[in-house]
Amino acid sequence: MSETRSDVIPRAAAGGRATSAPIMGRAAEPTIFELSESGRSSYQLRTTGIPERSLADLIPGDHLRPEAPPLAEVSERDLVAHFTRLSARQFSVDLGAYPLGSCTMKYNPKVCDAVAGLAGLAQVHPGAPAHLVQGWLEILVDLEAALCEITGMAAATLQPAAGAAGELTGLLLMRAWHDANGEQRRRVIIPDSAHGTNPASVTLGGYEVTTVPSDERGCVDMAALRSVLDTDVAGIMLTNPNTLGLFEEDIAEVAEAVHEVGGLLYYDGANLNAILGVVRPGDMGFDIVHMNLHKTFATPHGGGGPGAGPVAVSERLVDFLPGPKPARLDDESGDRFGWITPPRSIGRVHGWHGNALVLARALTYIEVHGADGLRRVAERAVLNANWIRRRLAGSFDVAYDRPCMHEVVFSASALRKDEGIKALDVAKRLLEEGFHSPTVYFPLIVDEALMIEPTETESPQTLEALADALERIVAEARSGDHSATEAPRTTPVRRVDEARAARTLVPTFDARGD
Amino acid sequence: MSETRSDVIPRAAAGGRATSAPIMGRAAEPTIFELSESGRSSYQLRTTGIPERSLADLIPGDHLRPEAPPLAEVSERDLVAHFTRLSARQFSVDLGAYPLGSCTMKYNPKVCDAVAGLAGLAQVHPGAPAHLVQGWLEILVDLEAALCEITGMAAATLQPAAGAAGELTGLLLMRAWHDANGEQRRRVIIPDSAHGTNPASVTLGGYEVTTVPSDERGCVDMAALRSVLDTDVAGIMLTNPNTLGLFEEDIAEVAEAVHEVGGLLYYDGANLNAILGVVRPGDMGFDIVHMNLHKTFATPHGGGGPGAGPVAVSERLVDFLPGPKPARLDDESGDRFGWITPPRSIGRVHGWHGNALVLARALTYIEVHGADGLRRVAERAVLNANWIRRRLAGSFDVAYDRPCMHEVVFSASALRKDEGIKALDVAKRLLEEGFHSPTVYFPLIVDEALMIEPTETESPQTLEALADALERIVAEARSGDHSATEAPRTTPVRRVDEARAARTLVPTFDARGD
Amino acid sequence: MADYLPHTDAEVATMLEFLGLASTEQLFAVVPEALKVQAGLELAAGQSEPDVFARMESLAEQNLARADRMVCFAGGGAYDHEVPSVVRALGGRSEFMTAYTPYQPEVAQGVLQAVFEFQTMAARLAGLPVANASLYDGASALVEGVNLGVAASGRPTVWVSGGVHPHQRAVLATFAKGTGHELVEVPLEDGVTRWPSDGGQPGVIVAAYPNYLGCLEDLGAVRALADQHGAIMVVAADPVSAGIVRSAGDWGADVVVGEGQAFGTPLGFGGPYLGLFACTLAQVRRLPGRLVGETVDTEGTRAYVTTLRAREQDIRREKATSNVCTNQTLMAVVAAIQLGWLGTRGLAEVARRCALGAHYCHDALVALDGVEPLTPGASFVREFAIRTPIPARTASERLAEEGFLAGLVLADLTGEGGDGSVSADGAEHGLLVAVTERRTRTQIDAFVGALDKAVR
Amino acid sequence: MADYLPHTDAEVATMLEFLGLASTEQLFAVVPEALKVQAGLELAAGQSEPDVFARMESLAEQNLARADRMVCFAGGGAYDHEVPSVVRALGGRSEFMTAYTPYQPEVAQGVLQAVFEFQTMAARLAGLPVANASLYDGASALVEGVNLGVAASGRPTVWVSGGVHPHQRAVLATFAKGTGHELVEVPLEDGVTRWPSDGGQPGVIVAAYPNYLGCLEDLGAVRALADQHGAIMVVAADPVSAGIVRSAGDWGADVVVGEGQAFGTPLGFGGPYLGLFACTLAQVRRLPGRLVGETVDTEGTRAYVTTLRAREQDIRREKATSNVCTNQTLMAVVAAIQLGWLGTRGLAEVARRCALGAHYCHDALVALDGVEPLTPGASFVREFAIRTPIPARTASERLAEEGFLAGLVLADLTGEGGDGSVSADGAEHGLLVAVTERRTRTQIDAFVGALDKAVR
Ligand SMILES: Cc1ncc(COP(=O)(O)O)c(C=O)c1O
Ligand SMILES: Cc1ncc(COP(=O)(O)O)c(C=O)c1O
Repeated sequence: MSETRSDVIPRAAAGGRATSAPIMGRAAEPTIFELSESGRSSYQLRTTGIPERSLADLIPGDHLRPEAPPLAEVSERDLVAHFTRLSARQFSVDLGAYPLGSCTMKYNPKVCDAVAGLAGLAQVHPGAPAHLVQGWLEILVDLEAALCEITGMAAATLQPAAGAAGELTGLLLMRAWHDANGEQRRRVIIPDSAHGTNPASVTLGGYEVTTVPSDERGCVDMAALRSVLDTDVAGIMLTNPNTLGLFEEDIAEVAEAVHEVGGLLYYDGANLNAILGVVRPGDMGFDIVHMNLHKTFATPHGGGGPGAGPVAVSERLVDFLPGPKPARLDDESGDRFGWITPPRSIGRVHGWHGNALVLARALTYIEVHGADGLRRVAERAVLNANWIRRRLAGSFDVAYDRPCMHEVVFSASALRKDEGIKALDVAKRLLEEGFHSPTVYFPLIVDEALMIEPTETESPQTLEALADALERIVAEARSGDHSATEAPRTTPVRRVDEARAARTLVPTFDARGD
Repeated sequence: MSETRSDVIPRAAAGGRATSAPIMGRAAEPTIFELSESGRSSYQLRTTGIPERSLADLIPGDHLRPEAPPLAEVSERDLVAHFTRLSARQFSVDLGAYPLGSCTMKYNPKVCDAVAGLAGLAQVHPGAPAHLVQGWLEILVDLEAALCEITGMAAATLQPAAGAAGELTGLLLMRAWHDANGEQRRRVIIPDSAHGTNPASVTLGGYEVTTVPSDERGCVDMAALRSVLDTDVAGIMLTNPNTLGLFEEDIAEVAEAVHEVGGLLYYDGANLNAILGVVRPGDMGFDIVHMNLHKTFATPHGGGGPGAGPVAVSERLVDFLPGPKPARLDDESGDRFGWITPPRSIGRVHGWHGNALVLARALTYIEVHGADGLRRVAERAVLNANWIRRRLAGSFDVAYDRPCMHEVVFSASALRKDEGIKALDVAKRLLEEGFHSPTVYFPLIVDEALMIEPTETESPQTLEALADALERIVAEARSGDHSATEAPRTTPVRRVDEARAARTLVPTFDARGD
Repeated sequence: MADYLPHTDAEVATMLEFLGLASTEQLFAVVPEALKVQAGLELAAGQSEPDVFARMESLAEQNLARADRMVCFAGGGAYDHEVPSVVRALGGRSEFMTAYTPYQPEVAQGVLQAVFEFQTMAARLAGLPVANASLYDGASALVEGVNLGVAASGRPTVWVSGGVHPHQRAVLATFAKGTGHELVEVPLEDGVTRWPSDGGQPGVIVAAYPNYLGCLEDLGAVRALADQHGAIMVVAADPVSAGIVRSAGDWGADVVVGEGQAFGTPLGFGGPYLGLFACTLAQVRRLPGRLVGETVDTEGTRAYVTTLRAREQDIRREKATSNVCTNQTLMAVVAAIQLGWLGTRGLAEVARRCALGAHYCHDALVALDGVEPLTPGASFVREFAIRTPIPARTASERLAEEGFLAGLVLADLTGEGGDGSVSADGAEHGLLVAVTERRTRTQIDAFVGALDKAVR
Repeated sequence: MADYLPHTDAEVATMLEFLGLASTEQLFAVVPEALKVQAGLELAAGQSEPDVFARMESLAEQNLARADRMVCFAGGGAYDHEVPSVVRALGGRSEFMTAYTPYQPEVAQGVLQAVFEFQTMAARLAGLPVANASLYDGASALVEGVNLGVAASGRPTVWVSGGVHPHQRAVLATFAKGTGHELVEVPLEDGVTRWPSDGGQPGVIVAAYPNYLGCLEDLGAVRALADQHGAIMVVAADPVSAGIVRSAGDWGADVVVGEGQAFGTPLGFGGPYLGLFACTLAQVRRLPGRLVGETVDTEGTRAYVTTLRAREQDIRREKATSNVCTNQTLMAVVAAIQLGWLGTRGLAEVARRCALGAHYCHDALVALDGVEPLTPGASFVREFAIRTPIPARTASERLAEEGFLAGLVLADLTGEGGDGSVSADGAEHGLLVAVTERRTRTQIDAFVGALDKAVR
């Protein structure tokens, strides 16, 4: 063979070889930098007819870089193959159930993508004058109104780009409120079950975190709460249903107690999907509410974002909302919609108007469902979670033995104690059964937590199969087969060495040792 | 566990379970009928406001069916998951190299999809009057002109929906020509290397096939050809380069000989990509040319179609072309484009105007490449094929030991004789190496044929990897490792039992035994 | 200079060197010099993608007959049905778009299974046990159906109802010149076929259901006629109407063909569309085109594969049942997705809404002064023909100015003189109006109002 | 009544029965009756998808400021760059769209590797060794950069150039109310920052490169100033300009932030965009947001995983480096694809074309009677400001009628009174004009002509 061997032996990797596509094999996919070959290219730009000039005539030499920044040089064919293969190495809701508790991985209607793709929405410059963007303003105004009705609040800002951004916005609203009242409060109360973004946001809001424990029913411990409440408390952040999937029944009492010391109530809306059309944060006594549109209103998560985290507030906080805000104008003669800035606005929290295309998706979702459909969403989400809870009660401990809302937290601690099979092993083993893993080790207060949120878009058949799979995993472990510790065995890569990644940090291709 | 067991045990399969997605597992995907659950649905229709009436008032009872025809009843979520998983079980050019000889699986630029998706093209009714479809007519007229220039012909019909339809159209043109000359010829000559559609089309064209053998150089045997040429011969169908990837050098002589007896020359353009801008069928002496736009001009194959098979003809056949035909009008005042029917048209060969959206893609491809780019396509296609040919000359016998054009035919007959490893085994084994298999057992005249068409869009690195893989397979077999007969082992299903499929025909879900 | 070629100049040089060639030109040494293109093709030089795309966009803008901008009452074999985003998203997945014919079933289960599901759905709608993997369009399916019928009956005489779409009859006539089939066109009377009581012995009888004028024909009579002559009964059936009317198979057809565009494929100026083909088990070995069957792999796992390949051209060559190779697989996959989306109730509901809308529109139109039904007394589902007091072409032009794609002018389909389906007067004054489930009452009322004005 | 819920009524009943519940209402038994929504939400009832889509389409039609219909010279942080079909097709793949944060790396190598590649590209453009997996937008990246700088320097005083985009300065100010950072705005003179020679001791110094008026600032001076004060140097850099100008990292920045919208993300009325964040290795443990690192699986196969998680809120809670959880991963994936498409030469060529176009446009505009450069003498790449003889808002309105999105009126960005970047007069008469590689000479000539008319 060697005599016919060419010396074309390539530096670059073979872009047309598909051993990394799971339909073909289990090899690693080369990086785009390894596929790169100097001199190759994909880009094509339009003909402009603009006269050529030397860059050196336009830009002073000390600013010009001597060489183009190195990226990768690949053909369009290899670009397509590379990213198509990468996509084939990625699980997604569109492939199957994704019962990640707290994250709400439901089916996202494709019509929302089509809306977000309309040129009349996607091609609009955010700095254009209001009279040229009346359609967009109407969408934003309508969405604000719908979100206020859903949450029982008076007005909202659509600027925050995700839940955590909404939290921080809410805390700054809290601060502005107290400032306006001439009060300097220093603490914000958070239950120990809270999502990590809550305490992190509190810090960025300039407050100190006071943690209150959960009681044996998984809810805020009222006595403990009362013991930390005083006039130094700016407010409390709650999720309801909380991150254990449990409804805080004493919410009215909590609200009263917090309000009594002059504090405000903040609602972390990550779990709003459980109560759509059933009960509203405003009616529970909350003053500030953020919503994760990417969870409740099914705008796809995009592998970790984008999201949108609008914040709605009660009447007394309306004047503090970020601005400028889209608004319906009374002015009969001119534009129907324009921008206003609330009189005591805390200012901008986003470079423009928020994640507008995500907002348009959410409005579409809301309008298709309507009042009736949103209520059904909550009903089915809660029905599915309770079904799973009951069905798996014999296999895992439920962290709290009471009906749940839209998600349920199990504990694998007995399994760990008896068989050495951890929540993580169960999670990895479940991948082999064709399901994404539940959330593990959250909330932190449950030992070996496995948090399942089936969501309303999964069918009873899927729930049954999921429950069967989990039962099978437990039974297998209990029968002495501990191979779950080696799972997953059917995925493109086996269990990934996270410790090594942190120990020997390789955050870019250029940091690679070899 | 059983005491908590519900009786929800579903009849339908679990739509959210992804064991069949290759990223998760290797299970079979249930059919949509198995995912179906009575009462479930996806469809949403617009509100029309049209008054309700009973169907029985509108349509006589003997026409009405008592029950809706059973399809499947699935949620949109399950629909998406099902077809997304099916897509994950499908190899495609976008995943990797697809060196199927004769089929020309090159990279298809995404811009062509975007063009075909333009509402101003995709949403146009084919029966609309000409003045409302001037853009479409211009596209078709421009494409016809470009195809004529590329092939060296005078005019073309864009109606045929694929290559085979083009062939039959061409044969009917041949017939119409002879008819017009008052001649009744009965035979069409085809080389033994021809694609199966050629003889099949000849039969449907009402002719008898006369096969001429190839000579030892893989080309039409001139002596044999002359021996069958007489005035009963309506014409000859040739592919050039032929299906062995070889250029018929004697083409001028062939043309002269056929023309001498009053026959016409038909060019099967499936291999046109090899000669773009290099040599034209018209200049070689052909009278009729079909093109497979889905091969040469990169309109994606769609898993087996759609394609488009325009037929171009020389001056003397112009009047016979199918009609109506889009045409530029001289009429200065009115529309710029309209429809004309050639005076002696053979009639329609398509329900409308051909596969219009495929035609628009092809024009886009042609305009991006231009004269210079199309020539480069041919150059690189031929360069790649010859490189592979030379590189693998030590591993397989080349069927014909001379430079090839855009594809090369190897023979695994030695491997079969020595090691029992057939072309089919090599093909299946190659899947494990991350490449789609070449065409096997075609052309029929080569024993254990392996026909590789790398196409111009694969890089030298990919060719090298492909060649390495094939060398490895041969070396493995030669070393006594015959496990290729068990290949493929990394694909969603293992080798498929084709015999059983034919023996126990199950052409629909309803024909299933179980 | 634009292309999609990966090779760098250095790579081309190295490859040529490996081949012992001094230049690219030498790759074509085998091509006789005299035949070569000398000065390059007379085509414009390559333009960049965005430039070409801009031109295509501007051409697209010049098409006014867009169903998204004009209100579409045009049908005649191509219909403006709902295609939801979900069907477009799934059908557009590149694995389906950029695959070839599933020659290696181990890596083509996606397309194979989707086609198997399509075949099942197509067969159920046809009311027959087998359907193939698609043909080019309704016209090509009809041609293949007739070819099968002639082969099965052994007799080349084909009686074709004048209710078969004129374009399909035209295509049939074109191809009959090759096959030598003798086509006998049987005229309509009041919109339905007047079958001859005697004369000749057809091997094949072809009817349409509903026919192209929208009228439901008596297929029972066709079956009886076929039985009488020992002929194969071929029906060109509308698969959407099959949501509410009896399937052609149920009426006794041996072969059911049809146009499947309505199932998720855009109007697209006439293509690519989807040829539907179903037949009885008795004819399965004469089936044209591809067929997917279920089987197992070596480990017993359920799998799909193209089967009965011995019918096909690549194996049987001149003796094949058909010359079709490339077909319309992607459209078949899309149809499976669209029918999956519609589901049992959805298809029936679409057909029902078409019928409601069409009758609502029909009744309002024929109530107009001077407007008459062209086929009085005939039953219809989604489409019907009216007679306008002025030439239909004029009416259509005026309606276009009001934003309506009025329907199809019969003369455009049959020629000015009419044919076995309509008279010369019917052709000139006939307008074929289709109403799909996408048409609202507001649109129909506006259309009727506009037509009223247009015909004065 | 429209939804996407699979459950049939029978299934709901069986499930309720399994739970021992008599009705759906009982699922919410735990919710106090008094709090419950009594008569249902006051929202319209559900409408079908096609109805809602039609409404959204009509709203979209009401947006006139579309870059596909008006010629866009607007920039100011959001640019009309080329996004080819191939990038849209790949970025739209549902595996990328509908995945969550890659918590299970074994089935998330697609997103993880794409983000790893994005990080590499972002770091190279910044001229720094580490980049994170994205933040919300340029503004949020800036806020996080300042937070890092304060934490690293231990000093809360932040000098912010008036050349930082006014919206970003506004966001900085909003969040500073929580963090207590003391922001000192340093005004511009003739378009570049006039850094104070003394006064106070900043922990962080923030500059923009080019600044929002398009001017290239002397970053060498900023580095010197930062060294003088022992401050962290944060630069908000335009990543497109980085195709031809020196990277901010090369100038010595400790942290480089930026808006990545230009890399494949549509204008989208301002979001979702892409926050870029890169820093030195010294600061990596203070990095906000997610970071993907390379590692291996148990079999030694190369694999990717989110790493240094101990910085993040879900583990460190109130001590986290940032509160960011959901970020803009999809945009980061799209940016990797777009930058892969552009490649080394493509990005440089885009930047070069921007510079050619912007200078061509600038020279023609300032040659007009009464039109003047707003920042004479400053160097620019893609964007520049002019002074129009009439109020810029009026000019912009008139140009809109001619089909041009004229650019941004400075008063709209800074407020009527101007700010540290422009005077009140500059705000009123200032027009910020951006020219991307998509603008042709014909368009620019027409724009210049139209502006000439508009300002008379
Ligand atoms: C309970 C809870 N709160 C807050 C958040 C933060 O929202 P985001 O990720 O949109 O910033 C999450 C997200 O997982 C959450 O589950
Ligand atoms: C040489 C040759 N001729 C004709 C054809 C038929 O073309 P089509 O499949 O478009 O009908 C093919 C297709 O594979 C071919 O390779």
